[in-house]
Amino acid sequence: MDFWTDPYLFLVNWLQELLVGWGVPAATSAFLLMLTGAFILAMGAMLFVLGLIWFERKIAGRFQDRFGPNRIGPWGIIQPLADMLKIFTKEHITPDGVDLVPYNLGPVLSVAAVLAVWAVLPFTLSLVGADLDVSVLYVVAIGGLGEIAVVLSGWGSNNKYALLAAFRSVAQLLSYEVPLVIALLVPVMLSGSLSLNDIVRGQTLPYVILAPVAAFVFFLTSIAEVGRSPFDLTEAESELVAGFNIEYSGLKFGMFYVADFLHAFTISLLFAVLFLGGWQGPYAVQYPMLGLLWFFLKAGVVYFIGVWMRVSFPRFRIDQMMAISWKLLTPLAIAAVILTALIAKLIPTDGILRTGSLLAANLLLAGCAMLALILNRKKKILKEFPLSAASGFSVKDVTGKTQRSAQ
Amino acid sequence: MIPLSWYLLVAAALFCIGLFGVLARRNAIAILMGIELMLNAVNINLLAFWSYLHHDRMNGLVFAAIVFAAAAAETAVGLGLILSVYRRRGTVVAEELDTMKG
Amino acid sequence: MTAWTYIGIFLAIALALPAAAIFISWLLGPKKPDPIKRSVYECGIETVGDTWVQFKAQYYIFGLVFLVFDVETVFLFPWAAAYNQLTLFMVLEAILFILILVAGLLYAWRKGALEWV
Amino acid sequence: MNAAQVIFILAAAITLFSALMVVSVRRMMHAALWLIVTLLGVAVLFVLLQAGFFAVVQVLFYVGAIAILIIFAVMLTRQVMSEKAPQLNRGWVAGLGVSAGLMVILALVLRNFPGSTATAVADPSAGNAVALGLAFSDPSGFAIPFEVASILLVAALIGTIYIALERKGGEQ
Repeated sequence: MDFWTDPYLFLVNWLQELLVGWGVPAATSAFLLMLTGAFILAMGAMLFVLGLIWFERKIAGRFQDRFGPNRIGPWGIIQPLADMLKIFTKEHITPDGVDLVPYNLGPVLSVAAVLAVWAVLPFTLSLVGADLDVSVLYVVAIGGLGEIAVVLSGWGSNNKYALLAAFRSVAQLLSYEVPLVIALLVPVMLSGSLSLNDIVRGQTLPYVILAPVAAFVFFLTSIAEVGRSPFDLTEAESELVAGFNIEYSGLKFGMFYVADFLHAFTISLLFAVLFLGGWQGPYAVQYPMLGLLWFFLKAGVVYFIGVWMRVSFPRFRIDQMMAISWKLLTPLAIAAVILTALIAKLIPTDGILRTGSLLAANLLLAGCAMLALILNRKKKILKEFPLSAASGFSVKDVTGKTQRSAQ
Repeated sequence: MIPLSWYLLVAAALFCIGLFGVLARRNAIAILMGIELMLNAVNINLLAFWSYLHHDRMNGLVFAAIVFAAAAAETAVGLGLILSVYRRRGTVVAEELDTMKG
Repeated sequence: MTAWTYIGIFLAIALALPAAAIFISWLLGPKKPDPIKRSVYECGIETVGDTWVQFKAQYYIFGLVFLVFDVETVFLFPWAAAYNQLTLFMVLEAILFILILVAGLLYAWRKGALEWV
Repeated sequence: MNAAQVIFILAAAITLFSALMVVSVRRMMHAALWLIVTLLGVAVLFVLLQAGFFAVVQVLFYVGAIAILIIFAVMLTRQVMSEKAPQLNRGWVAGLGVSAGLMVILALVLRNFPGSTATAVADPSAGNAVALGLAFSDPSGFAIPFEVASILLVAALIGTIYIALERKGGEQ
């Protein structure tokens, strides 16, 4: 395993021997390597967000037929850096009556909750942060910590609107975590292990083909979990001022901004790991570094679709949003789990028959869901404009009685 | 390594703190939090015995999972009761709910 | 165990990085406190009364249904992880488990608990 | 005094201190936040017991669901005046006595409990989720508690919705 096939492992071993050579005992040298590895990964993720902000603003500009940032540096590359330096030197205004510990812990915890997911992501065959055997559940648990951060900042800033917005946002996050967790059952079932690493290794054939419905549910719920595009009621301008981060200024507000972008990219990484086969790709096993390229390409495509949705869809009302989660996504996810469980057990041998039947069952399920939606829509329209009153339109007056208009 | 008695002592201390919370607090929700502490102490004990003495059998783990379900049901119904009492009586202090007293 | 030590280190760093950034920004930023600047933001109107707002029971119902489905996953994830070694009968057991919980969801749906009033 | 013992002492100290704060702090919201710190401390103890699945489930379930439900309940029943009133009822001295006495009895029981000096922790791989999944689903094992747990949960769900849902009709 020389340098070219796997530079990461080569580097780690070389450093290991170097440290042991200096007389550092093996345990502490392993600890030191872990420390530096974790630090590099965390710093990399934080700096990666700058590129992400630039990428998103450019693409959103292109969608809306404008250039996006192009003043500072070629194509505006330095723009996010300039924004960062500006916001670094802004004043921190702390309003009166603020509950100091939750107020300051809120932004820090919201960034930490997103950053902690990067610890378990399998980047390549050998480059895995922590090869945890329960990493799927770890990722969902860290999402739960993100909700606590929202509650802390909403409660800490001692502002009526922030409190109300924080709880509306937590109600949304809670009701979208149910379909997310149920949809996660499908990749765990297909790969037979709770570890993201084994899920990626088991995906010679990406699971999006075996379980498209679960992939669709996971994609929608993870976008709602971030609070972006159609589901961004929580910090919508027209709604409750600026959601739970009203009373924050300077870099604390910047931290919520960073957490939002980093979380949007982290869910696309997760989608790539769970349903698109992570670093699987041609020659990914012989040259693991190539796997990193495939992984980030897949995540970039998913992120692009996220930005596409963010730019083009109008915002859901809160009762529509709740109705979608409880009445559409949760039943869909449960049906997908039951279908996959039955079919994957009835046809245990891997092969075309199994994938074909799984795919057919999922498409059938998607068809039924579409049909149910259309029928429900038709029923609602009929209720408002009953056919019987075809001659004159019926007008409901203030007291709710139906007045028949003159023929 | 960590002897088993350390875990049992910590669990016992947590249980007693929870018991004190249940007995001494006036607010019904604080009593519920005390019960949560006691349930967590039970979980620590179960997993400590499983991890040290009976690593092969699954009884300890299954019992701990059922404790999770019981804690969920208990908290849900308890808080539901507290909320409906609050809506009707306007108070959450446990002492004032004495209409059943003889 | 090494995986968990890595997670511990990574969580410590993940908490330390934003805290350090905010601390540096607090050092760099100007500090000109001003009573008007520190008043609570209320779209320009003085805040009325202390910050407590009466909530509807709607929030609690959503939290409750989420709690029940969260425990469902606590039981279903080990079953899903051991899926390859299961027989068809065991799979039907878990599906019965799911159907019982779906009955609870239907009850909540029928009683209108899932509406956002 | 190797690393595991240091981490254990740290986690146990944080857990017990925050548990004490939960039962003694005046404002309900702070009690709920201290409860979250206690639950995270207990999760670290589970990691030390080589029960990684239970540590993650503890964070996912207790911190993600129960703590938020308690915070919702605290928000729903907030009264400005009750924060200033004394938080301990009249009989709190008796409560303190009972729990301190229980602690002494438990300590005595633990002192001459034969197994308490056991230190051999077997191989960590036995306790993973797959083994638990198998135990839950094979009929000779724990399939019955598995189904009973779901019935218990649905009963709790239906009961609480019946109680907590504001009926449109006569309330008082």
